[in-house]
Amino acid sequence: MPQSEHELRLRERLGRLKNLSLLGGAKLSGELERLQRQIDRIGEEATDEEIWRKVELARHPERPYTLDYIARLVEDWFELHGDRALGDDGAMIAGLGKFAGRTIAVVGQQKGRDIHERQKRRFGMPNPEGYRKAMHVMELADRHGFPIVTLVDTPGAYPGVVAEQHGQGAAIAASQATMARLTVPTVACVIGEGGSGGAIAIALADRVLMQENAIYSVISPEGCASILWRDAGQAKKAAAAFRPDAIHCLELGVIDDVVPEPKGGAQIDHDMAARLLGEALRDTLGELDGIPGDELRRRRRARFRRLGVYA
Amino acid sequence: MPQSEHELRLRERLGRLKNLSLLGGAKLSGELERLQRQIDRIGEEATDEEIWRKVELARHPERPYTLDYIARLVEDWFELHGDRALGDDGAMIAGLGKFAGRTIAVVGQQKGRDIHERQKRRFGMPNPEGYRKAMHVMELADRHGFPIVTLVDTPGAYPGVVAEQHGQGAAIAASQATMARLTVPTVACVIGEGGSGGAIAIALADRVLMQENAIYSVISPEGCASILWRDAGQAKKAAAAFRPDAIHCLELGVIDDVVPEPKGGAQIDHDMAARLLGEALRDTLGELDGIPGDELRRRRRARFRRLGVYA
Amino acid sequence: MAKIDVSVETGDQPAPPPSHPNTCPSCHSHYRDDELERELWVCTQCGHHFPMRARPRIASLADPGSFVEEAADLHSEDPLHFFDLRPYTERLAEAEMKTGLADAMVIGRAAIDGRNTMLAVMDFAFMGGSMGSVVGEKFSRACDLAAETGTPLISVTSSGGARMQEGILALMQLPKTVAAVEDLRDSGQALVSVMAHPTTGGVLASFATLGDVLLAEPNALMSFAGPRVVQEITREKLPDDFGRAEQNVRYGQIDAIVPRPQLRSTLSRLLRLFDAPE
Amino acid sequence: MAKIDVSVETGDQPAPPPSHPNTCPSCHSHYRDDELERELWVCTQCGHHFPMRARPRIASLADPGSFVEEAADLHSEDPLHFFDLRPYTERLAEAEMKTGLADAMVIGRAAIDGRNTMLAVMDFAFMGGSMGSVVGEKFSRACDLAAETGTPLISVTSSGGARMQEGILALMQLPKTVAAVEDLRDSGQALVSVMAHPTTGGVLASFATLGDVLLAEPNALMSFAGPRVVQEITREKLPDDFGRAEQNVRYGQIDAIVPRPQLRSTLSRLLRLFDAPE
Ligand SMILES: [Zn+2]
Ligand SMILES: [Zn+2]
Repeated sequence: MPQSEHELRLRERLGRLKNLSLLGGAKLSGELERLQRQIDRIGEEATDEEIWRKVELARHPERPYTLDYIARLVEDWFELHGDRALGDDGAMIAGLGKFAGRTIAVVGQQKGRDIHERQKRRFGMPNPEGYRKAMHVMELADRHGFPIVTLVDTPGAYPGVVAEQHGQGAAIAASQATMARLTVPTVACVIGEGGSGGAIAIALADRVLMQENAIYSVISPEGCASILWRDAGQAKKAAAAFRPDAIHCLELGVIDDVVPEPKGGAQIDHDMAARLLGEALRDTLGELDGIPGDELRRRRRARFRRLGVYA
Repeated sequence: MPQSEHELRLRERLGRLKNLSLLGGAKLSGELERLQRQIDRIGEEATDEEIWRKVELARHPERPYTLDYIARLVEDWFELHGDRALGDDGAMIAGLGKFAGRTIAVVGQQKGRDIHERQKRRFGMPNPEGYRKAMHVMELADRHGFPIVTLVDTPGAYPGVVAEQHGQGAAIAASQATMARLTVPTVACVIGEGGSGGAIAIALADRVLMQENAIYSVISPEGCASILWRDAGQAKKAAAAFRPDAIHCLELGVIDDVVPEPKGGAQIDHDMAARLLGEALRDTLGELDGIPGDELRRRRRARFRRLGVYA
Repeated sequence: MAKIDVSVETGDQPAPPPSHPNTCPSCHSHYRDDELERELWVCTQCGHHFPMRARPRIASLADPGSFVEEAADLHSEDPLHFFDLRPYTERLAEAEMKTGLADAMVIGRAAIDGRNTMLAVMDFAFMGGSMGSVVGEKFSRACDLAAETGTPLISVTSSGGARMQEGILALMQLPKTVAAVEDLRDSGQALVSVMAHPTTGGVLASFATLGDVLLAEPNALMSFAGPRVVQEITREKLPDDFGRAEQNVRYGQIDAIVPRPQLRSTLSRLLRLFDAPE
Repeated sequence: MAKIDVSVETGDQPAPPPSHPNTCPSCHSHYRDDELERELWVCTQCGHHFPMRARPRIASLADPGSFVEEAADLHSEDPLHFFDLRPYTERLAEAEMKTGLADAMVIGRAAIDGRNTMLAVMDFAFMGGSMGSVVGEKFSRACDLAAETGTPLISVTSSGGARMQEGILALMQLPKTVAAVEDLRDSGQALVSVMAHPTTGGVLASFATLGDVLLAEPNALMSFAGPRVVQEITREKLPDDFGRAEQNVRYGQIDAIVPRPQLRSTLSRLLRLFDAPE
């Protein structure tokens, strides 16, 4: 594996920051550390087995979900409901709360834990109403200057007849467009499955993080396998081919940092997983403090417009 | 009837403009004429019989509807469809076209002429989808700097079970709010029935006009009568009590000008009715030319915030 | 084509009154005045929310002694010289006598758990909470005061719709209050809307649904057109919870239903979230 | 939980190909190549729209001699060293040989009836019109060129979705093209989106549905998830016109269906309305 372009960019930024470090305080040295950590991680390429293990962990039924993190990290949580048109989608959570001393909005897909809740949450697969609720709350946050944290955890948008009739594709596009217009700091973190369009709909953020054992992909391994080899059982082979793990996403510049999990995975210790996520979110939001809204927006768009490999 | 406050304001403005008239060109003398016409009209209070005749004319089945005016006044008409969520409401028309040499958006309720079309158009009573389509097109026009003309012709918003479920009240509020935010010139004209919330949803404009035989009211005469006297047959009496005619609306400052119709009513000569409406719209849009967008918005809100009588 | 779309109430009562106003229409429990008052007019047996007048509502929400009323003296005029069975002026005078209020809305500054806010509270007992010029003007001023003092605005609505007796000027209170909300919004301040039974017609179709957060009391009717009108026009059988808060939650129209005993703490939390000044 | 949501095409054909590509799958009329070309690949018997390649599409829309291609040389790399049944690089080379195109989108300046515009036209014959880095980059450049030259952008899409072989970078073309549309929008220029059969998955869920005006060709499939996936997951019987342009019109998702013979004049009218420079 050749040194990636993203790694080159990181090294260059590291070099620049090191020259500045005599001037900078704690915040700058924190960023130096983070960059060094990223570069180190890019070296650690995962084996096929490790990748598959991450797919399993990302989908682990005991893995903390959006509301588990909210319960541990957000004070004065007030959930908002409804798309103001059609319904209230249980697969998408949106609301306001206090985090690190200020009001933020949190938006994220929500999987269900028991059978009843799984149906209500549609396994974390939102309908257009869910994306429209997300947009509504993000616009509310934007008006009031509240930073936005999105937690991505979905196999994908719900592939239903009614979902299509109500404009699933357009809702996913509109949600991204809404995020591209925001003037408040935004941080997305993939906390489980970052499944395709259903995930990116709420992940066009200033910074994109991924938990250590989360996955982020254009298609599920099973979906990929059933197209390529006409056999969903070849999912492991497919996952190895497109590597949905965090290190690979970091290497490609798709994400900005990897959030550590408790040893063995987030499902083992929800409290510690939340603490680690909370630290990462606080630090990342801190980096965005003080940047004017239109500059945030400019950089956010530029960040995504850089992605791709061509000659 | 004492001289109304609105009349006083008009007279004051007339006085001011007359002092300026040595400087002004054709545009200013046009406005002088218009103001004088308004003041003259306020004198002509309609009798109860005349008011009822206007109610009948406003609802005349041969009266020109929104699309009749568009066909006669707008070139390169391109109708836009759909609320991007649920449906396309035939009771609300929205689209782009060329008027007086520039692109404008036209939004208006549409009644049906034959039985089939009446059902499709729901007698000009929009569902929430209709108001959402209107908002969508008004926002599009705002982005592109296109002035907006709205043509109001509805007995009211559709009172249906599904309409309520999909947020009829909220859609009417949101449509007004959208208009209160626009930064392009907006002119509304009541061309038939200006029925209550269903009408005001698209009438929060910089200038509000009414055709000579249009009506504009908080409640239909029949609705009023059935509440007050438990007898819808008393509609004529109710109309006399709250006077929904254009002169009365002008006197109260609710509208800014009365648009003349062919003698006997617009139904007698669609072409001439359209020509007269076209002239009024062109002149009124002309008055708004060159006013910066945020100033337009400020004045528009102030215009509506003045309305009401209290001590 | 006879139809009513901003439903308009002319009577002074929410509906056919129950045998006794202190008897729960839902479970028929009977209460003494002081019992009901203590329980915020909520039936302790079944949770039914009785109508709550504006002043007790304010007392139940604001920190003791914090409420300072504004624009209390605004009175309606009679621009149409409106006369139905009785002159409008007579109806106004009677409503004032009965309620001790000059019109159907009370506005003022208040604090909730030490955080400053503006309140705009409607009273259904004043001509069915109908919105005429005074309600429109008071609500607009509440928006401006909130913007000037840098506090959120909390509105509590209870209204049959626009006040027919003021004719087209009553309709104009819709765009007027909408414009006021937009000015408030541009100032960066929040509007929290609490919809009590009933919030219908022109109030629902203007400021009440434009809040940053939309709350409702349990079972509150929140329809634009009244059930009777919808039934007459469509000839459809109406669902049992037609237009009720519960239906509105299900269809994504509002954020939450908040039972009255939890309203104060909910608003307190929202004031913290919207950074209302202490 | 096996599911696909950005439907991804790896083959080169829209579906099981008909017995002969010039036989109408709807009414079985058969055509010579030159007949089809003359009729813009529309069946004169039944109106069926055959797939239309990017270059003939451009020729059918642009004034003769007006088209100037941009970024023709952009080629995909193989960031994942992706290998399924065959290496991605081999698939790319084959697609290029077959289509004469470097990737699934052609962009450039053009004029329609004398008015300047940018065009971004997809070609389904290139790996199912799938969107990888090159399509994303070309579309983004088309947005910038439209903004710089002060002209609208017309996109004509035909795509099975994101290009799986580019993995997560293919998914990133969704936010990339969305960001480009937003930059275009801020410049004040219009995007007119024409969706030809099929416009699905990641292209539908990004730039294609963000146009100021949304047009579709008759019977074009415009679903986010493919019919097969929806069927498998929901076990529902799909409506006959599932995801088709006609359904999308009925549900308010698009402005109009425009048969191919009227497309040029429709776009010409829209360029006049959006004041495209002459
Ligand atoms: Zn009870
Ligand atoms: Zn055919």
